[in-house]
Amino acid sequence: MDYRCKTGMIETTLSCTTRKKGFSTEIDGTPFIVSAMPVGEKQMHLFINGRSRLACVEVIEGGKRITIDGVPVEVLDADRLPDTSSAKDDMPGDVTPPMPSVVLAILVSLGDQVDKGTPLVTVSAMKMETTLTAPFDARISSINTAPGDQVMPGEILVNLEPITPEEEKTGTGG
Amino acid sequence: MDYRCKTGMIETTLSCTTRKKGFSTEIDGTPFIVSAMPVGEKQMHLFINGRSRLACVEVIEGGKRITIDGVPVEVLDADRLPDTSSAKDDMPGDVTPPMPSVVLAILVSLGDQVDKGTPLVTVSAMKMETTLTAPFDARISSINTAPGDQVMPGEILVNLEPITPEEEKTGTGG
Amino acid sequence: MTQTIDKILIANRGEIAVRIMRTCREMGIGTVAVYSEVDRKAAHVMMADEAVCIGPAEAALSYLNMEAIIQAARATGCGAVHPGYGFLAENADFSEQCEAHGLIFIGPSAEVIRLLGDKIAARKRLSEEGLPIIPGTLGGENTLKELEAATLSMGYPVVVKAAAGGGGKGMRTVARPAELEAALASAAGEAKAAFGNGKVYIEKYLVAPRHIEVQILADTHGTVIHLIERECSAQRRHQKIVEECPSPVVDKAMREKMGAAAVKAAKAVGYTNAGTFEFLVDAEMNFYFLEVNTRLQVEHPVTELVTGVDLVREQIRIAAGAPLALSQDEIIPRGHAVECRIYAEDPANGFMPSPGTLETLVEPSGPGVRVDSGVYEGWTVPMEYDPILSKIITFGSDRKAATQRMIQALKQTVITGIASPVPFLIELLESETFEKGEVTTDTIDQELSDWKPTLPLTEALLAYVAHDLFGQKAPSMAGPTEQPSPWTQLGAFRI
Amino acid sequence: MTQTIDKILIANRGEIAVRIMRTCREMGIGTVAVYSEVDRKAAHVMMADEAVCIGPAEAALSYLNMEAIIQAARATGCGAVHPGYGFLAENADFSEQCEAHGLIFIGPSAEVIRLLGDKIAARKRLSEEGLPIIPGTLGGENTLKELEAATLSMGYPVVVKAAAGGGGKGMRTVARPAELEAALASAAGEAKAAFGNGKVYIEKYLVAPRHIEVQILADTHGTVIHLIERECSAQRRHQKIVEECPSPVVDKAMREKMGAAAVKAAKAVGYTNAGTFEFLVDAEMNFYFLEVNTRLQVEHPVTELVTGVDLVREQIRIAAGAPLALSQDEIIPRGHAVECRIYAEDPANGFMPSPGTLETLVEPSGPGVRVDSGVYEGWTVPMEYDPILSKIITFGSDRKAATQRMIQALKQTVITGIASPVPFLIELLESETFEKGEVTTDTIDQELSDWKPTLPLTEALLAYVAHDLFGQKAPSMAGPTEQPSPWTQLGAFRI
Repeated sequence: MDYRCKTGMIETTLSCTTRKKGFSTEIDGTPFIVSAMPVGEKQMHLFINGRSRLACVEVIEGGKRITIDGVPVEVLDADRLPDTSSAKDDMPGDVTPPMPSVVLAILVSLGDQVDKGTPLVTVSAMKMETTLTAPFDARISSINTAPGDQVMPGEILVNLEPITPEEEKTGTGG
Repeated sequence: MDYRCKTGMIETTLSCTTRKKGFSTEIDGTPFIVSAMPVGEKQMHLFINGRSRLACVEVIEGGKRITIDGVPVEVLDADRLPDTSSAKDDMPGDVTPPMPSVVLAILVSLGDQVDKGTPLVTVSAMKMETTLTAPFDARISSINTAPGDQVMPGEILVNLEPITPEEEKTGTGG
Repeated sequence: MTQTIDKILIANRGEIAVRIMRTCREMGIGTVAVYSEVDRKAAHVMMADEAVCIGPAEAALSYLNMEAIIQAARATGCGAVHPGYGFLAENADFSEQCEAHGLIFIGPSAEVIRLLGDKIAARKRLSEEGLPIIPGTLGGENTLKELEAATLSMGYPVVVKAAAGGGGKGMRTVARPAELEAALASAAGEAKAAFGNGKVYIEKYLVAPRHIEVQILADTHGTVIHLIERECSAQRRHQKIVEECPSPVVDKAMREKMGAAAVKAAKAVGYTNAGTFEFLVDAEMNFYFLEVNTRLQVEHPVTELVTGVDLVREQIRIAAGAPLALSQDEIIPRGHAVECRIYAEDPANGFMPSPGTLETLVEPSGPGVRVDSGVYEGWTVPMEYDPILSKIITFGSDRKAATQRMIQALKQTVITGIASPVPFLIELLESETFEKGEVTTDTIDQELSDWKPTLPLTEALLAYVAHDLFGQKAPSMAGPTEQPSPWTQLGAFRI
Repeated sequence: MTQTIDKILIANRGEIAVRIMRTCREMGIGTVAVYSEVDRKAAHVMMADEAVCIGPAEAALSYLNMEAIIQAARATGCGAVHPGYGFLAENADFSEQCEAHGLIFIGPSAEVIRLLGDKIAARKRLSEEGLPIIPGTLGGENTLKELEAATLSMGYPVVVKAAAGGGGKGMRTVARPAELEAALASAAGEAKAAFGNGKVYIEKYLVAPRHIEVQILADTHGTVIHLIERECSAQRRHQKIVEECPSPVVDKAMREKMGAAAVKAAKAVGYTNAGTFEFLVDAEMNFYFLEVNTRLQVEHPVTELVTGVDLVREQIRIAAGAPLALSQDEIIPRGHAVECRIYAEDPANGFMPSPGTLETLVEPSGPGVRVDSGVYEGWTVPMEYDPILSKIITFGSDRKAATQRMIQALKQTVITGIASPVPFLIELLESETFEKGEVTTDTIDQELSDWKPTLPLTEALLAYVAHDLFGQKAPSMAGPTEQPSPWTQLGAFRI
């Protein structure tokens, strides 16, 4: 049985042979023999090459969320994912704020040239004030908000034009 | 709305008037105003006449099991119960052992007259030995088991004939 | 002289196996669980680094199967075996077998276990070391007639006890000479089933005594210290159910006297590792030696909370040959601790075991509340073993604070699917008898044998209706939440 | 002189409200919760004996609404108000209002709160009492020019702080004179939003200092003691995240010196109830007074575990007029305690708050593990308040044991649905920097700002497949179990 899984940017294919109460497979050349038992509602107990392991498993959209030793990992079913990353634009800047916030101050003006790390906008969310900084050297190409605005997930507050164009295709996050 | 509930031998009818996020009713002449919120999967938070109360509620066959302050109570829906106590014979002796046991010794003989508290049979269950005693003054009318027997829930080990017949209809347990 | 212990096999199950593994893990020591076929999903298996199935459910074929356990320890490369309590914990042969196979047995030597494990021999030997003992038989009597004569000279009531006993098994109180023969047979039978040894002895039965015991630690360099006493008088059927540290009736002078007596006796027999000297104390505060438990006790947490010592850590250090880290002067008790044992049992029906599935399990938490648990919601308690589920232990600055904390902890607890002593324990701890520290070993069996729970009927009825009207779960936040995006990019940069 | 407190209103929410209520309940004192409309199902409401809704979600209209809170206290017949931390805890007007309405405010007098709450006045006054202070402005400077001049004389970097501050709010580090104006405005704005007071002051920024603080208790009879120090150097964005007691670098002499300085200053200003003197400590172990927190601290549990004192119990006793139960000599620290704060926040993204629904919550337990929690599985963390969920606190016989226990406790924890710092905390506590006790207030922001979790990818992939193949829940023991029948009737008597 083959599983094509995606964890973050990494895709892994596991060819698995089922055995009594378990399966065997290989990851990056290392063989694994696994036996498994569901425990309670959300937990799986595994023996991985004889090592005892407890995993909390939750079914989420497109895959499962697995927590081991306090660290959660989302493992998605690559076969059930949309073909390309159409859902999100992979550009580092083009992301959605995760929660509603209030804009407190705009610290730059249209056309300003800013260094990486320059404060751009101050917002307040969950009683905490934070300053958003430029993720790279850039020129401010537009400002789409003003102090006092309630901004929602999806809204773009400031558009930046990079100053060093060779950086355009690199980077997976600031 | 009327609820007919059974807790143990006691049947209570509650006439309830629903209110915003709650209801009002009366039990034994005492009025109650209750507001309620489900919390998590199995819990209800109540304000009962303004007192905060947390109850764990599980749906069980024929009713609900409610745990408050560490003490579980089974509340059954009297309307859903069989009309009379047909499921179980109410006689104090006529009950079912809750778990398989092994008979170790029979301490009486057929026809013996025994006082209340006299040891009758020694059994072992869950690694622990216990002696069963007579719940009232009685005569041994039959012995249906022998040492070494595996006895199961439902089996009657010893039949007793009461010596004082006026006790016949009293008692709700030993 | 000190050996390194890298990996320990825990030859036990349930809460004690989990508790031992926690300390191993904190010490960076690998853990190997053993389990029977019905315990594949037991908590101790999930807690371990590795686990080995050692046989079918029946304890004789699994948790008492020395060969399988030693084989598992060797196959997994363990350097030591911790026996916990019960099962093989006080089995001298097992200790011997472990050592013969190059495994450190975390406990006293086989010789010491053998001497103290025979309660008759131990009584005799330790009375020679100055420990006061209760009048009783010392092993010379062979016929029923001789035993009857002995009991008549000590006076009824008497108690029949298993020589290889422990945990209240193989124990019978006898009120009249006519009952002696049946009691001897019954106790011997239970003892044989429980310990594989049907030898019994007889002691005068002290009326309403207290059970007070002294925890000791002894290293392999001849140093022995005591970690003050515990009181375990709250018992049903000779089995402890509530324990506390310190005892509410032991003062400093008596503490020192009992502690010194235990330390002296331990030194005399060459005791090593952790152990407990049990005493009965009569109304005049005379104490009589009962027995030595040559292992960790169920109730060890109350001592840990009051002395600040991790007894399992010390056991492992001692087994590795390290000298004791603390001197007697450094054992300074502080505050008060209470433990309640939570068994699958029904206190309204003679504390009958109540196996089954834990349908709901909510364990208490918060300041001063410790739970040593070996189960989880959904776990089916097997019928084959001791029905202990967990222990709740509370600490407070004084006895009242610790007791109040325990009452609240018990009230937070939800255990359904099986009967539990929680409702009983709440009432016991709220009773005036407990509050005054007047519980004796007879209190529960004699005064509370007819106990039935006081049910919160009115509130339950109201909760029933409330659940019917408003219990529909609000639709859960449908679907998974989005992964949060980087905060520094809240301002959505577009290039 | 002692008053009886029968019922207390807890003017707070979340874990601290729950924690205070636990002690009240143990003391037999009734509890009244207040809650905002979004908190109807909050843990603190469920824990209380009574609860009163005091307004909508916005804190200004509920948890900061003095009138509504005092009205609730009076309507429910409370004799006292415990403010917890945050919200109105350091609001002198609230203390005054409570007293004016015949309610005991569990904290210092309004005068003391007012004096110490103005950080500028407190610095001035306490430096006169001999507390060493960091060079900075003392309130005489009014114009930007004057402030700039002052900063230049103390030397950059400097830090702008809110006079009414606390919890890291209204605080800005300034590296260059050019940034001063913006920092002043931004800090003032945040301070005004958080405390209703935009007054700020400037101090020289100590490079990589330690944050060490001294817990004190002062009764109304003039007795003041200290409960040794806590170290809280592990901070992100000037907010503590890991605390410990004692400090790994404070020796006995320094402990006594800092303790004596705090006690002297507290006496000088007529301090009563619990309080904390915060200090910054430089690399040469010089300590400088930072501020006094005139309330219970988030991190108070580490002190409780090491000293054995229940600080909330002492607060209530002091408020009732009782003299301190313990003398300075009786405060004997034992062992080591570590606390980790668990916030709804994402450490991989600048510790951004991460509100949402707790889809799964598994909290750790076991020996030496304390969890002070204000949430439960299924609870939706509101956006309106400080996103603290709970605190995990571990105790061990030494720093290493406590740290190891914390690492294991964190690894047992499951928090999903929202981001949590658990993976970050595990790595921080496992780091050599923490192990060596070398964390300063700059460590996290400067060395770990790029931290990303190390994901257990291989094991997660295997668990994914395992769950797919074997994750079908075994059919649960269908239907309810039968009520166990009476044990004494196992032998089914028929009449």
